[in-house]
Amino acid sequence: MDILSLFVIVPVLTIIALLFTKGLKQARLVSMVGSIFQLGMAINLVIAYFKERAINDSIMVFTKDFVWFEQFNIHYSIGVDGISVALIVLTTIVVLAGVFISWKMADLPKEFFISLLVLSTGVYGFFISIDLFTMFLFYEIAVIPMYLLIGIWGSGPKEYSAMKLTLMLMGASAVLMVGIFGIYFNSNADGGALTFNILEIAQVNIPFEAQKLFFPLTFIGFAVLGALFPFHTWSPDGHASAPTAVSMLHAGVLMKLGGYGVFRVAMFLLPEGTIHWSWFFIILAAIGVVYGAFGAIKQTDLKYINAYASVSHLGLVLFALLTLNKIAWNGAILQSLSHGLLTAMFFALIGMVYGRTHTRDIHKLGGLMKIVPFIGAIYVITGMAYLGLPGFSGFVAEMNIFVGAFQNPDMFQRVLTVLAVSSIVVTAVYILRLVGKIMMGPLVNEDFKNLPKVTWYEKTGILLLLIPIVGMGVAPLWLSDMIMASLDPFIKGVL
Amino acid sequence: MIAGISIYEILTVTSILFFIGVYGFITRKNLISILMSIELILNASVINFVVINKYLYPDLLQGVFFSIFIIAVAAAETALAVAIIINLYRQIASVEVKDTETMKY
Amino acid sequence: MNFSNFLLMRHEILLLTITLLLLIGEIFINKNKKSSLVHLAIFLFGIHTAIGFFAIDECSIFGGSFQTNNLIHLFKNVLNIGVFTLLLQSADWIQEKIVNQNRGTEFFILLFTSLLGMYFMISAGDFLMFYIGLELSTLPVAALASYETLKRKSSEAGIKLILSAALASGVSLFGISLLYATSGSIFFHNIIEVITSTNLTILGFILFFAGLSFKISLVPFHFWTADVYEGAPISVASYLSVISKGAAAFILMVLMFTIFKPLIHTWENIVYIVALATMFIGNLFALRQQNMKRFLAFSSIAQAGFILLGLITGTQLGTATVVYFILIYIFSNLAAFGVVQAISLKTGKENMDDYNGLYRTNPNLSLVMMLALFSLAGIPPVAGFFGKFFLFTAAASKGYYLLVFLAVVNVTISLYYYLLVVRAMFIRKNDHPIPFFKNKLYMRLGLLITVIGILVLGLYSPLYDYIYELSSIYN
Amino acid sequence: MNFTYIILIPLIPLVSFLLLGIFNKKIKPGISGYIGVAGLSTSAALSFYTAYTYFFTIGKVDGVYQTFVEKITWMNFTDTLAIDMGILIDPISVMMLVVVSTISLMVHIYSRGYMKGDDGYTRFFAFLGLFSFSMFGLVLATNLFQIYIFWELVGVSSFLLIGYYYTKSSAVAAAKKAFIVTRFADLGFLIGILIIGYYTGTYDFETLNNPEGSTILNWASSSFMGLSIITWALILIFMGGAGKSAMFPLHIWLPDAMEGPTPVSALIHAATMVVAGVYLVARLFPMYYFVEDGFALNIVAYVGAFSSLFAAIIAITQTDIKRVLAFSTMSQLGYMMLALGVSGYDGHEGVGYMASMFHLFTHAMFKALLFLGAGSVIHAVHSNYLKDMGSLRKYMPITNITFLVAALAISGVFPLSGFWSKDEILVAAFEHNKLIYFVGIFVAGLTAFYMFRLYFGIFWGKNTTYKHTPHESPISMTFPLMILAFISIFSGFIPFSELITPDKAGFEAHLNIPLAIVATIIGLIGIGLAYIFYKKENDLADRFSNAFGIFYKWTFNKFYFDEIYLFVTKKIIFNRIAGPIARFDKKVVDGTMEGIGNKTVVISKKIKGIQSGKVQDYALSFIAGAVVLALVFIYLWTN
Repeated sequence: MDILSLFVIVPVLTIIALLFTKGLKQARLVSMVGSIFQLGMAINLVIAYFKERAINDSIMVFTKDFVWFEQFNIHYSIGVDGISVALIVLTTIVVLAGVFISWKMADLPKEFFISLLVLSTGVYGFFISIDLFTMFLFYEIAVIPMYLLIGIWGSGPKEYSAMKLTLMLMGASAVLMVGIFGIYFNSNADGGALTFNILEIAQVNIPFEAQKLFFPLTFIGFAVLGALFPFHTWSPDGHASAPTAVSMLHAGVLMKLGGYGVFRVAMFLLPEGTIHWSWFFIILAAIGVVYGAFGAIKQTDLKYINAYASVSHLGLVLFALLTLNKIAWNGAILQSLSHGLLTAMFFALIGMVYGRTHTRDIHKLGGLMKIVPFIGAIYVITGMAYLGLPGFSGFVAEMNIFVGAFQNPDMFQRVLTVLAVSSIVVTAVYILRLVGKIMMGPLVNEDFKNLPKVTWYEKTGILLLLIPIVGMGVAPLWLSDMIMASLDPFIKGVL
Repeated sequence: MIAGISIYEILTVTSILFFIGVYGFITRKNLISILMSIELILNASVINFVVINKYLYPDLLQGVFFSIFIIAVAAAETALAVAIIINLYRQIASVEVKDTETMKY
Repeated sequence: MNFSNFLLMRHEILLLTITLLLLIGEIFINKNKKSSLVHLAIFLFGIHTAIGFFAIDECSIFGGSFQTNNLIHLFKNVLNIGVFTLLLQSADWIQEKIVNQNRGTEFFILLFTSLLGMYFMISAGDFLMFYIGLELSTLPVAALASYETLKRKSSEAGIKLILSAALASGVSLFGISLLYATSGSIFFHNIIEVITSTNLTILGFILFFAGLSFKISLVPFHFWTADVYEGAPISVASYLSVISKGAAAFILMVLMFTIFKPLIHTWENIVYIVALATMFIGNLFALRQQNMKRFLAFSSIAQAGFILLGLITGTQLGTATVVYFILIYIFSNLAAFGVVQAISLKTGKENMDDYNGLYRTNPNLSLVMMLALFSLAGIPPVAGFFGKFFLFTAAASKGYYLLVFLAVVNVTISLYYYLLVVRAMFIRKNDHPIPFFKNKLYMRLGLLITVIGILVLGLYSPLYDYIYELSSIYN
Repeated sequence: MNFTYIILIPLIPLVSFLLLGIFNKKIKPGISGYIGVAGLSTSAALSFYTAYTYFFTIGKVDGVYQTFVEKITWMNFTDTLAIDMGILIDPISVMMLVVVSTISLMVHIYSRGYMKGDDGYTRFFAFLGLFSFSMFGLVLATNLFQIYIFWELVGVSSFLLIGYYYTKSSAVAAAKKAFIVTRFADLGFLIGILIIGYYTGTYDFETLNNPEGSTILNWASSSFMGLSIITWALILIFMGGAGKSAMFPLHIWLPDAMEGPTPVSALIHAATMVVAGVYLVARLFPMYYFVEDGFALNIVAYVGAFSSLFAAIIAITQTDIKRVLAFSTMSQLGYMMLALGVSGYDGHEGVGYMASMFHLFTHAMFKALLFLGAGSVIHAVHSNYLKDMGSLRKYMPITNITFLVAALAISGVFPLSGFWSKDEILVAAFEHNKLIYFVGIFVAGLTAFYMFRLYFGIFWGKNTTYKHTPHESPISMTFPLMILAFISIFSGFIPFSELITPDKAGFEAHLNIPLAIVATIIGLIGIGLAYIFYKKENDLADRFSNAFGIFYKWTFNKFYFDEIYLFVTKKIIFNRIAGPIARFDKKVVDGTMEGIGNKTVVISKKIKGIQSGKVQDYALSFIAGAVVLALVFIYLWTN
């Protein structure tokens, strides 16, 4: 069995195993084992990747290809490069952390974990696919469980949020689908056969007219999942209503599909379209960065704050991608990883706070540091990492983005870059406001005096996320090299 | 072949017949008379077949046979329709089309 | 022609025999044993279905008025499987509700007769055969629609169906007569040679098209659908929505790809318009339906609109995708109707609100329903996704990107109301949920078949390749 | 010469930080104190050793002090552009090592007494460790990005330490303010770095500062709005420095920062972190000096001068002793900036630079001393306010003496350290820019005045009656005081001009007698005035302040700068920007999406009438449909 397909098979097997479990204890045990196994596979994958990369300099390694629908030239064809490897590792970490965080899932635990794993299956599949069809397939597999996850286990206006999220993402995939068709039916521009295979299409020079037409469709189709302004409104509501683990997976992993898809499909396959349109979308992205940050300032619900922060940070990813610069791209990927971990961490913490105090309104919270110092300390650390403090992942990513974005002497882009850079101050504002409000200051509510201690599984989940955050921040070299090495094929197209 | 009458007149008549039938179908209040209008529509096409066969392609009798079949089927149709109408009548003691509107929207 | 040629009509003959057997049984078996006839009917039809799979060589007999080829043969098998599943699903209903009225056998007889009509319709070689098949398939269903004689709605449904059907066949007959006038023959193979795009043929075609659209329930010829589905017994609604719709769509496609090919520049536009109208109207109406049967009715209208996307191409690709989609659609819709059937049989409840909290009491049923709905909505990895994706691919292959886009927008809308049901079953709480109940063997079997179909049809690609290869004849 | 061991100087505090941070609860307070002190003393020892070896063992090689660099690549941008981590050894960094380690060690020792019994004792030492680590890293940075990284880290440790009493909302607010203001300044710093990185292709100090290097020679190559782009970069970078060093108008955080424990104020907000800005400018001095004929450098000078004056004036009226010291710090920092601003490069020209570093050194010592003294006073009387103090000399003699020493030093009284450094600064100013010189001399007077106002206010003045009689602080607190006092007295005799000059060559400094005399006289006048006003309890001061009236009021309220900032943040940012955006998001952006959905449903409700249930309507639409299609495709849409 090849190393990549395992990432689809193992979750599926876990799901099947889950079908036969009874009650919470078995369910969480099974899913924990499964997720740990996935993490192991991911680590193994990284090692194997470096080994393979040393001897193999093709764009994708570990490629496997099985014909699926011959008539359409649809293949189940998989492969990874540094980018996807990094994102897969991220996914495994977040999934495992999510399992730990939802250790006490009371209502329909079995179904919960199944949906969670279905989601992760979709994500893995998406990251390993190099065939547009399977990519799209896995994309939708990843999106649809969100409906149930939010709807059943969510809180607040969950039905509304779930429906909104699902419909907006599916609407996006409507646009995306047309884009994919456009690419597909132009993939024979050089007289070859029609194909969905990304690597093959990348060799084809799709006519400029087609690129101009289909780039926006493809881009928007994916970017909606990346919370591109003004299509981001699904995410705050979705996050706010979703249960903790789901918010973690969603903001931490699922939203990364957007950026990844934009990069891997829209920009990689339609380079001329990218150049032609980048000026427009980069404006949207830059707006998103600042807009999200300011939006976060005013919110009072912890999850909303974080959701808007995500809009801002993922806006940074799209922004970086559209600056069409290698360093910035590297930064974009790093940012995806870093934001994935950080925001997952944040949601985990919010979940822990909410689980204890039963409120997410920052005006009702305060002085928790004294009561639950662990949460407090981690909260501060995460906040600091989030606002790009050196020594944590966020800084590395942002610096790459800014330095990269600045490499383009074009005045217009400079201005946007400065705009984007200025968001770090705003970030500082809302993060400190948040931390100062809920963790520090006098204790606002006497009932908080005896909140339950932090449990081992919560700690495990948190540490799982914290370690890579610090790791990335302290020693970014190997990671950024791994990604950098994979960026060259993209460069060829765009620059 | 009727002397002095070209196919056009007849086709005109049948078309008129057809639309009379349609008009009847749309305006009648009574289910039975709607059935009758349907007969008109069918007959319009029956005549069509016969005439076309006779005027245009007299060597084969496809049209004629077709029309015979139509008549037969129409009979069956009517019978069935009437049966259903009677069944309805048993329940609501009416054959008014306006009484068949409980299901809508 | 010698006797062996008759064996080429094996399907038809067998089915007729079964029907006659049942008639005889109806006469001779005494009242309190009638329920055994149900088992017999299902058993016989099962055998018939099985036999259907034996290969049959392409032919055209009776001077070309009856023809068959592998694709048609395949499609008949598809219909068989569909009907068989349908029988399994409706068996309990008949056992419990109908047999005691001593009308159990009629159901099968009428159903089989109608199916026989379908056979003749899809393998018709001339308009006469086609017409007879059409009527033969329609009239028994009208009888079935008003089958629950004690229910007013049922009778209303019957009347609406028969009247609209009669009108439709009248109109299409008029169209056929015009085509006859232009081409001088009612035989397809003759018409193909002479037909050209003149006003009269176009008019004829449009009237004919309207007649068939009625059966496929395309907008604006669809109005009967919802009312009839609501009034008729669920099995009948299910039959209408899958079997008769599928067959009609199939034959429409065949005729358009063969004899009306010269008119393609006209009908592709017609199909374009009608497809959009159908999708939008169907979805918009489905949005706010409470009654599950009406809901499924409008959803099936929308689905018909999607079918047209494949139909618009007029190519081998189009043929293959359409057949493939119909196949998947049959299973998905049967599953949905099956669940509705089961629930309404046990509890008599047919409204969406009654489904609130269903998952917590009847998880399996809800899961089947969810699969079915996802398949209808086109969510991977269930079959519906593949069906839709390929249909859209077909449309896109002709460059109808806008149409595809609007279609996918419609998919999104449809997803909304499918999710409403999912929401009711999984998310909503209910003080008085439908209590847990266990289905009888037949129903379980029926649902199982559909589930297998939904799960396998998409992922198992050789099937599609096979269909594609068969459909080479229509391009 | 191998300096790799220097890496230990920052790492040891880091280790102690991690140790104390992670096992926060497990470690007994006493132990953690010892861990911190032990760690820091090691670092300090190493620093002294380094200083000794650097200046005296190695000394000058053909007339100049060498620069030693050891670095590793931390992250690659392009094959040329990369972030390195490493250590850079040259006169100023070594000097800073000494300063930081000395003060930090003193503060560590002091804190063991001062923080005794505080339940966050361990946490406190952990943070101190973190700070020391970051500060050392900053000092040793080899390139702009490294210095930025540690710049941020000192920022955050300052945030943590200011907010040390995190249950006090005022402390939290102050911490937030400090962090955000400096962060805002760092925005400029970062953009400056980006510009430099792009236009020079390197972040390396060596390359950038090389007077013959491409950066300095081709500064004119690209310009933006009339100025060289490099000048812009330098100005932006100075913005960062100004933020950290509390230059006007980014000074507002410093007074509030006094919410932190007093040792922290001594360490971070008097001696070390706040001078980072000065250090940064000094670090890039060649660029500032050469690029566009020191345009940026002039800005530095004027900003510095103004800040020092501004702060000195405010300091006069403050009643919270720590705030007085805070403004004094700001004023002195302005002094240093000013000195840098008026400095030249070669030989004796570089006196300003030298003086600035000199003053940095001496000021660190006596300002830390002042703070620690104030700390021990506060420790004794449990209040920050002058009104609660008076005639403390009876109760706490050591504090009294040391404080007096420091006060004299800062007032520039011969022969204490402050005298020498300040004198050099004035010399430099006098030689370059008379205006600035006068400002400087005036500020010197003010300094002397408010310092002794403070001194008399605390240790003499009215005979306050205390609830529980104050007593001298424990040895652990007084010992550092004495050490620092010692240094403050004698460090003036260190031959800085030999050691630290822009060209690293050193020169023969000679005392400029007339200027020195002027300065001393001014200082004495200040002291004298203070003596008259505050030595004995009298109402002269009040009458004066009443005489000044409105001006006094403005000064007392620090010219309402906090209010202005508050207005900007609260009214503008929050209500005028964030609020509308939030509403826009809900109403417009989200509204559109909502609208699409709702419209669909509305339409579906509107059109439900079509399905009328009348079989005849159905028939009508059926026929109509057929006919319309027919008409359309026969007559209109023919092809």
